[in-house]
Amino acid sequence: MNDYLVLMKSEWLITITIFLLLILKVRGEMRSDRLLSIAQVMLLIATIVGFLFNRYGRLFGSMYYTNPLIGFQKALLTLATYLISLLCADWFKKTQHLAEFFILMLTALLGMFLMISSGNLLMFYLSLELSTIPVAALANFDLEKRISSEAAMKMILSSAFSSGVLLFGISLFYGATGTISFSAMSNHLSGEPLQTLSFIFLFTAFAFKLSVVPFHLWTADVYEGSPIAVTSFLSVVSKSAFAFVFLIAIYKVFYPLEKTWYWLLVITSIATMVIGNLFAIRQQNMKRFLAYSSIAQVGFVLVGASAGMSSGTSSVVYFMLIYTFSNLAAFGVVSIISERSGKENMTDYKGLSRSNPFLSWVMALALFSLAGIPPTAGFFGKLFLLTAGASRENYWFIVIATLNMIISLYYYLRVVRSMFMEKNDNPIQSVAIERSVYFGLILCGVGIVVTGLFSWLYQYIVSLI
Amino acid sequence: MHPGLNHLLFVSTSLFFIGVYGFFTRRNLVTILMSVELILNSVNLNFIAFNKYLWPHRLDGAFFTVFVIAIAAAEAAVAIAIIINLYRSHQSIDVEKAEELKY
Amino acid sequence: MSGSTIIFYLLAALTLVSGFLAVTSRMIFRSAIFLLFSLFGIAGLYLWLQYEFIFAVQIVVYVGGIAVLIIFSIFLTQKSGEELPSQNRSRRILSALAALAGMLLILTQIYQHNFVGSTEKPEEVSVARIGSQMLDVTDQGYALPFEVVSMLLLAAMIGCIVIAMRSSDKKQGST
Amino acid sequence: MNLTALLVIPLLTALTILLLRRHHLVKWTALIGSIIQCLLCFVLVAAFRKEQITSPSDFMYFIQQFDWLPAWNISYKLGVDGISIAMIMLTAFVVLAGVLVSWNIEKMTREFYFLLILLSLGAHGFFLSLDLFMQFFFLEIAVIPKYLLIGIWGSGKKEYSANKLALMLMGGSALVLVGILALYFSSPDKTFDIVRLSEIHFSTRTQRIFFPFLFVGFGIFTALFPFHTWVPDGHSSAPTAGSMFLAGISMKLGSYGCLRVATFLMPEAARQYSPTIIVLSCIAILYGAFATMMQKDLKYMNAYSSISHCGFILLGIGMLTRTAIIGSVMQMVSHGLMTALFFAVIGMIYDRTHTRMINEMGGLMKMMPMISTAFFIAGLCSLGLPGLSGFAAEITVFIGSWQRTGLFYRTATIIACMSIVVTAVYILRAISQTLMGPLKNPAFGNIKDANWNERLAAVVLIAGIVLIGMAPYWLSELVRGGADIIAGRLMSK
Amino acid sequence: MPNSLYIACIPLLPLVSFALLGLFGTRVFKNLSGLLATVLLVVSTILAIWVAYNYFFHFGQANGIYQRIIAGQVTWLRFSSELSIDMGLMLDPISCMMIVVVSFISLMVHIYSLSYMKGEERYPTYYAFLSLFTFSMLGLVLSSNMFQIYIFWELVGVSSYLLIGYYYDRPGAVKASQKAFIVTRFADLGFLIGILVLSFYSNTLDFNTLIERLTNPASPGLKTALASSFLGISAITWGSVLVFMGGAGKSAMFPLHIWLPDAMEGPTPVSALIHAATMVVAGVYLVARLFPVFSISAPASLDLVTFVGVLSALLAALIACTQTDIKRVLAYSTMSQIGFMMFSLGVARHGHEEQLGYSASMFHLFTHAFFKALLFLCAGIIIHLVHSNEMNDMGGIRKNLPVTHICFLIACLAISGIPPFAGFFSKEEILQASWQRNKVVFWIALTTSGITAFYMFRLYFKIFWHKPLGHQASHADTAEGDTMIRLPLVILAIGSLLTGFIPFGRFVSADGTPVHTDLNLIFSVGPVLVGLAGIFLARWLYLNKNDAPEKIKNGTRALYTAAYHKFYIDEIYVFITRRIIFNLVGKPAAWFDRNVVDGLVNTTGNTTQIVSKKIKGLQSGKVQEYAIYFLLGAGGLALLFIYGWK
Repeated sequence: MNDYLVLMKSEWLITITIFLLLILKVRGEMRSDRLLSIAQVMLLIATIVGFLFNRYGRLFGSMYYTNPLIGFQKALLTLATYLISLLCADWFKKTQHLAEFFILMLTALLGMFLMISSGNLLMFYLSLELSTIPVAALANFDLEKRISSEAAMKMILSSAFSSGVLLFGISLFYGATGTISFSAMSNHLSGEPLQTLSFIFLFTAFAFKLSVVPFHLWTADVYEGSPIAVTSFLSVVSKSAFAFVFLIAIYKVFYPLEKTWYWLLVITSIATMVIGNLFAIRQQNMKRFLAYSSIAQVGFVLVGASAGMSSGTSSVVYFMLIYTFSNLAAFGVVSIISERSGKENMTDYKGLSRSNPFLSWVMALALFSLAGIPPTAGFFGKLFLLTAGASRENYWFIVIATLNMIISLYYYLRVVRSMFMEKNDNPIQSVAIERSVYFGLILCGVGIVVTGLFSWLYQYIVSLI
Repeated sequence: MHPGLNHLLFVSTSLFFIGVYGFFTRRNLVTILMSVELILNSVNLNFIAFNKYLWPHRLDGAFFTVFVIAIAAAEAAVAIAIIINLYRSHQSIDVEKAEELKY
Repeated sequence: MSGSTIIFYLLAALTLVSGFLAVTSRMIFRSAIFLLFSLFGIAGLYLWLQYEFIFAVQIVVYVGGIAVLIIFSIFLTQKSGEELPSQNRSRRILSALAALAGMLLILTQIYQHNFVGSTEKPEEVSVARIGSQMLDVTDQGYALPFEVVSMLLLAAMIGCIVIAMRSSDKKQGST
Repeated sequence: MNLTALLVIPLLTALTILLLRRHHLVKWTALIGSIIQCLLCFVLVAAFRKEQITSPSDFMYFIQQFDWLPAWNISYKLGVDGISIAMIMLTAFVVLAGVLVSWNIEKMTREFYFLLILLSLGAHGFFLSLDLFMQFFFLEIAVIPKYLLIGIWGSGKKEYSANKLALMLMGGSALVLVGILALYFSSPDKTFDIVRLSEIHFSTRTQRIFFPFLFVGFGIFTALFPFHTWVPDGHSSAPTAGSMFLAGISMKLGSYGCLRVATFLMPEAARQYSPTIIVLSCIAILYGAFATMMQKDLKYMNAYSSISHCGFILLGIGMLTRTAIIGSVMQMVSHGLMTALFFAVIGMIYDRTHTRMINEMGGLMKMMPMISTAFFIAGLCSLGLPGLSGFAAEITVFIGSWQRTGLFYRTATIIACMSIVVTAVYILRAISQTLMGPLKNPAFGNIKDANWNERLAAVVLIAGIVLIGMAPYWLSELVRGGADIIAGRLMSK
Repeated sequence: MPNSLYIACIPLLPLVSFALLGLFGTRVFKNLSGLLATVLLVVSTILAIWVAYNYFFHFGQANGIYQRIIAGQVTWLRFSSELSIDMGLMLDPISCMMIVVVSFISLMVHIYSLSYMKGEERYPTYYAFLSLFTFSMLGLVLSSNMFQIYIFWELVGVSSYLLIGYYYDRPGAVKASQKAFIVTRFADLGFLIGILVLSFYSNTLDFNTLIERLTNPASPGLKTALASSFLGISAITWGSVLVFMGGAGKSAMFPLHIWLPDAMEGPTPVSALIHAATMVVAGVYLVARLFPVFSISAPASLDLVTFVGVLSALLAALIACTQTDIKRVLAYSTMSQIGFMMFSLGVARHGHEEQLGYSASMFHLFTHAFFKALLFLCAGIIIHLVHSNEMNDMGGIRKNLPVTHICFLIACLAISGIPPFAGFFSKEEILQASWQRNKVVFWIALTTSGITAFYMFRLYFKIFWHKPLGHQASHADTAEGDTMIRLPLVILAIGSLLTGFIPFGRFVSADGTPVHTDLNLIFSVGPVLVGLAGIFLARWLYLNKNDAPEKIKNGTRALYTAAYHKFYIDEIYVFITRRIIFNLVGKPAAWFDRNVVDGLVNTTGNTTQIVSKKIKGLQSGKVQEYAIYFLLGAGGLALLFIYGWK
């Protein structure tokens, strides 16, 4: 029984939080900032606890299993959610449905926990839906905005379609192998065409969630239309969780199909980087811009993932951690600006460095990290991905990836340029930054700088594998 | 010829692509949702068929079906809520009317 | 041709034809009804395969729940009797081609594949057994998925409430 | 001597600057930091000479090593030889001068100095590190501050230039990265350590494929033809200190990399590609010089002349003889100092006249003899006047190049030599049109000569130029040891 | 042998004065600058004379042969174990002769300038540059190393540049300085490559070793150098010719002479020092320095030297006849005289019998320094008086400038080769040497010396006689100034009178052994007569104003016009530089860079943008299309991996 408590500690904490919020909500009249701080505190606790006492274990007849790395990843996801709860405080305070929002978001988080711990396809599918459907509802939480419901609609339909394809793939797998358990399945994989087919169907589900080209098309629309907290959640937490599961899937379950997935990764990764970059180049809306940038980032993640077990896992997990800090910092700034001034366009950011130097520098730092510029952590993250990818000695692939890095630098610099170098007759006024937001941004900034330079973190991840 | 696995698979696959076709071509959001239901049903049929004909020693397929049905219900509920909300803001549930987000 | 074969073909035909009509009919209400038929057809197939429990779930959840929900939402959002606008032709052709191609691909793969089933003794399918497995936490138990689904349903419910029941004091309309 | 100190000083300076609020404190911090760094460099030279006596044939001196990322075999490894010491000295000098020249920056002073010192940190780190990964890290550190310096404090079409510079340099470093990774994975024990890598003989195929990556990648930093177009735009748009840094140090990062990484680690490929390198650098030398002749903007002129001068560096590397390599390193130092001085002077002139167009000036010598003298010295150094550093460096390259026998190499050397005439043409043209002749614009009649800070900056750089020019012996002997090892490896197989 | 420190002081003292004046001149020394420089130079000169005296009479000889002595050497830059630039002091007959000439003439100019340049705004700078020049020139002549000579060669060039452009606000001066530098730089390119060639085969840069290795037929370097050829010419000849190119540039030999007349834009004392007496003979000195290599290993290159020398002498003389700017006339005459020195070297050969030309050339160099410097210094005084360089603005000023007049006359007689003036002796030897070797050269030389006499006296008569003094100056005016100005004139005039009697051949010869130069009176009759003829022709034409010159001018229209326009050589150069280098090379290069290379970079960027715009339709906003892409993507990948990826 102790196992159920310790191994599932993250899940328990999140569930408790969900129900706590639910009860508080049902009992009524609690001020939303109180609710928010409760949620923040609970998330902080969950984060801290998440990093501790991680060990191996299987529960529910191997449907659930965990190990230190999985525990670590869960803690990272919680951390990201915690950061979101800090950074988007402006928006949270405005919304009427704060408790519901957190309930849904935490449910999705719970879904992700279960997903990365899942031991068979059923659990995987269920938790995938658990992590998707609430988010689709969340996307609609800007109830007054047309684009919010459009985004939610696009998301739920796309994901329904995607899960249809996924299910079809799972059913074929089931037919071909007679099992839905991961550990049993890998013994049955032989690379027959039907298995390849079903693997590709399965892959599309990951690809869809990770926004891999050509399964990415929902991403930008949903990111743009959703409330910024949801966008952050989708682009950071959800992506990170799915990337992680994807790694487990290809390394542990589908390892026999290595030849297939390697080339699948190469192809889709190139497509993703190229298309993501090409679209990002011409975006004006910051959220949309970050959406495409995150698509392109996924391309790089796939480069790292193509490496294989040890270096692939470590580099991807490490990168996702850095990506969390960087992307959240960027989204945090966008969120403040958009909540306070209603402006989301890149042209509005012109001259931002004059009126809001702090925000501008945080933004610049975040973008540099996303672009992979030292000494920010993004440099290390990206470099390890590329190094891992290069371990296959397939260098033209790396060349393409690095070329794409340059394109991506171009558009990240575009933002920096408008903030620092261009003049604006009607600049965004100096905005007041809330304490929690400030704290969140500082946390992200420190994360961006420190994660890279201090190597023990990476070493720690390596040691977990 | 007694119908076997292949027949059932034919039915399910056809149903799947009928759903897909519907998903691609219907303009009304509710009908798109209906297509999704068809897709999910076809998958369920697959599971049951495989369970029955190939792997009857365990009930994995059947359980999968049960859970898929449950998920489908939840998904449909959320989808319909979103559709209704969309209807409120757009005064229409034509999918082509909700194309503000693009490029 | 045995009776069971005939029943199978009838059920299959019902499922496919009404499914096809459900996605092509221009009248939305009819569409919904065809969907219902198609779902019935599927349920029938479950019964034909002797999965009574699944049959029951299918009838309860789909026919009793989802279909009603859909019809309900049609009432909410549509004036009945109105013809649905049709999708442009090129899209229809493209979709049909894509769907056909996909079907061809999958069917080819399925038929080329040599399915090898298990030779073990089949497990009996009784409601009691399903019930006990559902709440079991051991190797064959499905307690965790069960809990997951319940969480999901809870979340879906909350989500639906927030989204669909927009507080009435707010001005309706678009921004 | 603990080499980490050379990194700690700029780092501390940068961090201190970040914490300070008052502008003049920032300036003084930067100045003091760079002076300390300069002094430290002298200490380093002294220690090096002493060490060299006791163990004359070491590859690297004062090696320091800690594990940084054991998972990838990445270590924090520092070490110097004569070549890197020369480059470090150069960096310290140019940064000191740059800090002095920028004394009057009003806009975002703190950020400006922070970035400037960050740049110097990058350069120092690059020259010090013996681990390819670390080197790459520092190489990239030096890119973005440049972008910001140009974009925020620059002039002209600064956004375009800044972008172009950042993208092209990142492109270069992307190629470098691929090359480095290839070396890493081709090495039997998966190492980034230059010392270890230099003991490995890579297969011919590996060398042939990846040498261009490294060489072109670093070459972009050094304005290798035809990847040089960032140079004119970048230099001309940058603020004075930025241009000084760009031309003075940043371009040397590339050439140092070409030498230390590309050529040294892949000697076989270097021999194979030597004709290509030579052709490209000859084109750069002459073509750059001719293009310079037609420039109307002083900064453009100097930028193009940098292309031409950096051609000598690459030519020296491409010729692969020991003397040529020594010459090439000397040219790095010399060009660094000279071009920094040039840009500093151009900046001073611009501050006073608010124009950089050559044809709008004239007769400025009367108003500002001090600045004019500095201009003269920079110009004369540029055209290779004996007694100033340019001459010794170029001559060494020529002599070294001439040691490669064969019509092709001879022709290349002669072509390179021809540039001394063209250089004379454009330098004299610039001098005569800006400084000499009658005063063209009466508004320039009451401009003032250099301030104390400008004067000091010029003196620092001129001291370097004259010191090397008068006694090139110590510089050539300083780098000889390192060059010997590189050349030995090039000749060995 | 004197302590090498003393020898080193000869060039270093001017360097000290340059450094002092350059750093503190305008602040500290101001009007004392001249005095400081002069005093230091006096010491230097005394040292030089003392060293030279000691060399010639005490320690220079071993077994009756003058040796090349390295008095001191410091490594300046090392290329390899063999090749290094060593800064050294080499004493041999010609370097000893040169240090005397340079320091002495320089001293004269220093003294002259004390009052001549007084009141100039940049007086300290002037002396600083002058000191720099003196240092460089002394360093040049004392060089023991091939590269050392190149280094000082360049320094001399730059100090010449600085001094020509001394009046930097005069556009003409600026242009001239630029031209001088660039043309000589072009020549130095040849010199540099020549050094590379020679040093490669000899594997040394040291003069002694180099000459030894490249003249000894047994040495491997020479063998390979002779064996390897390019365009059918042996490497050693190429090397020599290229080195000569450098010399020709500095010595203003055809066709690299175009800078010299323009260089007269500089202050007149500078012209006297640099562009008449010392720097311009550096080319001759260079050839003399490497004479063994030229004559033993690459005799063909000496033929080139002869040819260029003769041609320059003749052309310059012809041009000089038509010029009206007195400094330009003097400049062309300088060029012509250097031509004499050059071909004299060219007709000489290493070896006891045939080395007369060598000694003659050096002798002429020596004497020429005196009378040409004198001419220029006189011209300076004249110009001060008339405030013009134009011959036509002058006339009849002998009353105003009595001392100058006498001095000028002496110098003219010297240059015309009239005994017993110095020029007579040296020119006589040259003619003798060429007579011995090549009759064609002799006849041309003879003609040229006649023309020389003619244009010099044309100058003399037009300045001092010809017509009464114009309105520029009244009779009472005298510009001769104080003793400081007159003193150098007198000293130099005495020099022009007496130096001819030095038995030069005894001291200076190609191989160090004395050369006996019997003054062959019978042989001398012809040249002297020719000279006198020239003088009388000039007297006939220019003593008084008449229309004879006009008639002659019209009679020889084509030749006159061509000569007047300096045979259009300047125009050819302008054509080449402007049209070809600037328009056909420079502009296209700049254009190519901005449009093609840069254009490619920009195109890459733009293409990306365009592609990005083109594919935006992919994201149409229609969720169903997204699903179609989804299915197609999945299907495509499936097909690829099932059928395409075996």
